[in-house]
Amino acid sequence: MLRIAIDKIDSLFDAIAEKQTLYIPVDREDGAAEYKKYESGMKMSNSLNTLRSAKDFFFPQTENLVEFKMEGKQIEVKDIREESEDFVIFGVRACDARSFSILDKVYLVDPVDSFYKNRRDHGVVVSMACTRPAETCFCSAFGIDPTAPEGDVSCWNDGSYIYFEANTEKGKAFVDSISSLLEDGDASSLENVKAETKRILSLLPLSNLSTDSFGGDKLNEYFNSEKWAELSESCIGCGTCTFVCPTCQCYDIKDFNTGNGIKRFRCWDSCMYSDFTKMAHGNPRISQLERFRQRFMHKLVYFPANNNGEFGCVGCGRCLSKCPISMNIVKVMKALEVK
Amino acid sequence: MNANDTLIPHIGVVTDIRIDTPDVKTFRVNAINADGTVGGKVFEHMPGQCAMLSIPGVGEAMFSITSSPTNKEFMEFSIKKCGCLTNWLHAMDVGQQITIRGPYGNAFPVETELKGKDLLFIAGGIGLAPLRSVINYVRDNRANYGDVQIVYGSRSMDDLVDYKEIIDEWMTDDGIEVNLTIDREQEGWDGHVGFVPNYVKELNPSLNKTVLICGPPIMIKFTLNGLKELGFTETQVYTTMELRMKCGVGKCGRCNIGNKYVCKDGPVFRFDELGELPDEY
Amino acid sequence: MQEAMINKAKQLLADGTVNRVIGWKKGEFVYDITPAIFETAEELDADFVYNEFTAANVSKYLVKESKKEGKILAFLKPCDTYSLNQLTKEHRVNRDNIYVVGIPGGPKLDAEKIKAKGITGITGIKNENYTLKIETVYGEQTMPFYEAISDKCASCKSKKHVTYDELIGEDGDVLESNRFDMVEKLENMTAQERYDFWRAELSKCIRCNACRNVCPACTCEKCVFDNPESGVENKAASNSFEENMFHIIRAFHVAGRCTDCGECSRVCPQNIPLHLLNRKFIKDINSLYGEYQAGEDTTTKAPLNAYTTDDCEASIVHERGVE
Amino acid sequence: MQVNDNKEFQPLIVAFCCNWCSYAGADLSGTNRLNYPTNVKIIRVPCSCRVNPMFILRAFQRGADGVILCGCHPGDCHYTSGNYFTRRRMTLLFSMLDFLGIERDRTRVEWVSAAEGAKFAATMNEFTEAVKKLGPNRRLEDLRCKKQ
Repeated sequence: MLRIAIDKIDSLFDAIAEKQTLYIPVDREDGAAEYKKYESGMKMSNSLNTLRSAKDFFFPQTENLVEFKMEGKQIEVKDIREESEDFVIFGVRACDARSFSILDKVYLVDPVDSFYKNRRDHGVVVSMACTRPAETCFCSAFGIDPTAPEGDVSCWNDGSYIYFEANTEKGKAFVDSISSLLEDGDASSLENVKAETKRILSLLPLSNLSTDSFGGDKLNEYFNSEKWAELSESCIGCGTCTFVCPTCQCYDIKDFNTGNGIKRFRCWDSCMYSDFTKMAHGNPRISQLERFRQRFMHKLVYFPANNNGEFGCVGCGRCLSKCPISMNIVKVMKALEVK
Repeated sequence: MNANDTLIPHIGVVTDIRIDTPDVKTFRVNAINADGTVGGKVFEHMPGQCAMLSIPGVGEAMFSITSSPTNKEFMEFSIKKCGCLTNWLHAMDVGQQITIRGPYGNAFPVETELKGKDLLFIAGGIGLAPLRSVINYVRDNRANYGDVQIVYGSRSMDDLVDYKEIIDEWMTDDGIEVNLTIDREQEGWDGHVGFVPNYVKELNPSLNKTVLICGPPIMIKFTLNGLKELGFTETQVYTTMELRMKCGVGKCGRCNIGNKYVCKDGPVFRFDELGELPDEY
Repeated sequence: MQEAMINKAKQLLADGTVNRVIGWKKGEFVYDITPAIFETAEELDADFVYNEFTAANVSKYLVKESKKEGKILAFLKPCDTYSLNQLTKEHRVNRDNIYVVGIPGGPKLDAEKIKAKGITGITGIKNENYTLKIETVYGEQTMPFYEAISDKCASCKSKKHVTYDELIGEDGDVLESNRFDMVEKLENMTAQERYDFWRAELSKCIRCNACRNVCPACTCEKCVFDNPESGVENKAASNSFEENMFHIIRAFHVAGRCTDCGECSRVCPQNIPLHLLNRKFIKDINSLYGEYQAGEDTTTKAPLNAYTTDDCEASIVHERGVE
Repeated sequence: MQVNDNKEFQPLIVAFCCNWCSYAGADLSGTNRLNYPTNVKIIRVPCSCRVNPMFILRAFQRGADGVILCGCHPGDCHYTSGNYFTRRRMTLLFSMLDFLGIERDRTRVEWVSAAEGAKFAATMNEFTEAVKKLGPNRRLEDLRCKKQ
């Protein structure tokens, strides 16, 4: 298997960054990790995951869609789309790598979202297998193996080397482009690393979380559950869970008058916000109960109903550690679950 | 980046504005052709489909296309004044350009399930707007459909949308029965007075009719109950829905009822389909 | 403590003084605790928890809860009582419908601080003589208790309950806190340094509105940031101006009403020190218009609702401190 | 707001003027043929107290390089006490802007009565010069609003 010694990883990053934009997870001062554009000298973070998910690369928090010039009764439409540059995201964890395929099921189905597709076409996802899962991890519940992450290229770290395996054409081309820096080497040590990670996974508090009682066919059963009132009573209606979530994909489209034209942009939106469904004549989701229910029903029931049973959650655990009142999808699943 | 994106709109020109009622205007929209002339339609559609209209800087919203696809000259939108964007639209003059994108959503199954059937249209207030497209489509393809009955009610005589077209065209057509009603007695009105649901029950339409219904949610609810009492089944009744929309293509995530998106899987639903969905609209 | 609280709650439920209890409910781990309402003794026994991680301020929930039928029992930490008093002053809660049991406060711990040390896979946390023994799936780890104290408790302003119907334990005193130290440190930087500091912090903002929604002083029926007509709607492009704008206005709207409970910084998913903006206003108010602690009582006028004819001029800003 | 062709920076100044005093003061300075820079754009408000902190931030967003707020002298407010509230509010706002590292000389409050045409002109001249020295507003600008 192709590999590179960990102490030479900087030279690899330098080589990649020479050709295209490279993003790696780096540690912030407050201890949290975030993706940063690589510049020589940056150290890759060792933490399990970034605070914000990797969806930003393909579905940024805000992006301009189109511009209008208004003159009298005339409107001029300006298509401001540009071809995205090639870029590489290094060190994506298995959960985030899976989240892209979930976003694809929304944005790449007909009619294709050209803004998203453009970035997707130009981005190479290099994933990294997990070795130190946290107590908030529950990706296994959604059939994700953190020791075998998806992505264009998968990587493993055995403590002294990083191993590469291309999964797609795009990934192959990427590995070829850096092959002069890689060496062929024995990968047998990885088996131990994977086995140890799997042992840890089985010890995690959420390792027994099951999705068996959820799915597209449980619509009315869960929608009408009495548990929602209790579960949602302390929800403060902020958008934290949706904004840190790698699979939340809802957006709003808004116009901004710059004084010399109108910029139409889209930005992340949250079903937890009171104005999400508000219309001129009223709001079909009048209280936080309905909004709270929408989010979890979407992940656990509606999304699987429309996508052959695949759930809209990847178990990354971000909402578990970030929710201001610590209400999250695990608590919801455990409360609703039909034993 | 040549690919067309559904979020990037076309320009339409408002070539005629008709005042229907004190708070409803009908706007005629034409395309701007490659040679700069104004005429024709921005795109083709089927009856029941919708379009996103917008004034940049004011807002964008989904409106059902009121004109029939058989009209090759222009598209029409009947719009009630009720919010920020519609207020703006009501204040504009002929010649104003607007942005338009679509068509979105499914349509009434005029070429499949409705073909050859006797049709009963039930509309309340501005609810006539989406049905007008179907009614005119049926009138223009008269041979394909059986008897047509239209029950239309509004608050008052002045609030009947498209009153002139109803009187001059629909009522004079053969094989079309039009029943109008208004909520309260009014001078100059010698027709029926009463709410739509009750009127439908009084009329006692024959059970072989397929029903298309649109109006305020409360009217739909009571009319549906009335129809069921008369013996109609849910599979015979179609309606068209509306929720807040932003993208129009099932991606922005807000117009869902259960796992169905009104903009993509709707807006036209048969009542048995709606029955399977949670009651959140 | 938890035992005493559960017994008190059961007793008050049993004698009909209250029909509900607002407190904290245990979660999946030791630290993910959710504010919750309990109605029966069984629920209390099963889920009620009070420990080092029950940092959430429950007083904002009382805005809604106190309007319901019957009295509600609220366990309030000293800092929470300031929030409740402020809400009472602004007529946002019906104080008659609330039975306050004052409980000793912190220091509370912040799980994020433990995780920031690289400790992960946490299955249990015990405090032994101010050393945290943390059980993890990777073996036991230890860290000093004080290093895990949440920011809001590290600069505690008061251990005194300003309102209560009953106390468990003894009441404390207003403390000499160091809460303005960081504000002062920033004030002594150059404008460029301050600008760089805040740009680095505020550019992290993801506009989730958690700071606003959790804030006990933010109780407007309709927030200006939720009003599409205001031109400052919360769903804005994430650019530097909108970030500055949001945080200035958010802090300004609670200036003179903020009790410095520290919830805004606690809930920020991006760990932005938002409390510094609030404290800057508090510090300015103290120094320019006289010492004022919001929530200390229910009668005095808020500093921005009052004036004296010999207030300082705005030019004072130009005359003091570092350029 | 490029007034002339030479390269000297011409700031855009927004002046919120109270209808009952400084707006009339500006008028008076005009009828007295006193000069004040064309950079100053006056927005009339019913009372200095009408100025929401958001107005000031919005002005910066829309391209202002300096914002000045003019009201009645303390004690002279047409509505008795409006300007007293303004004084507290703006003191705190300016202090906050300063705290965020935004140049403090870009904002100012000045009390100008209807009779003080000369003071109005002098204040505007002085303020424009001060802002000119600071250069364009970079720290509180919105790049989207930049003229292309």
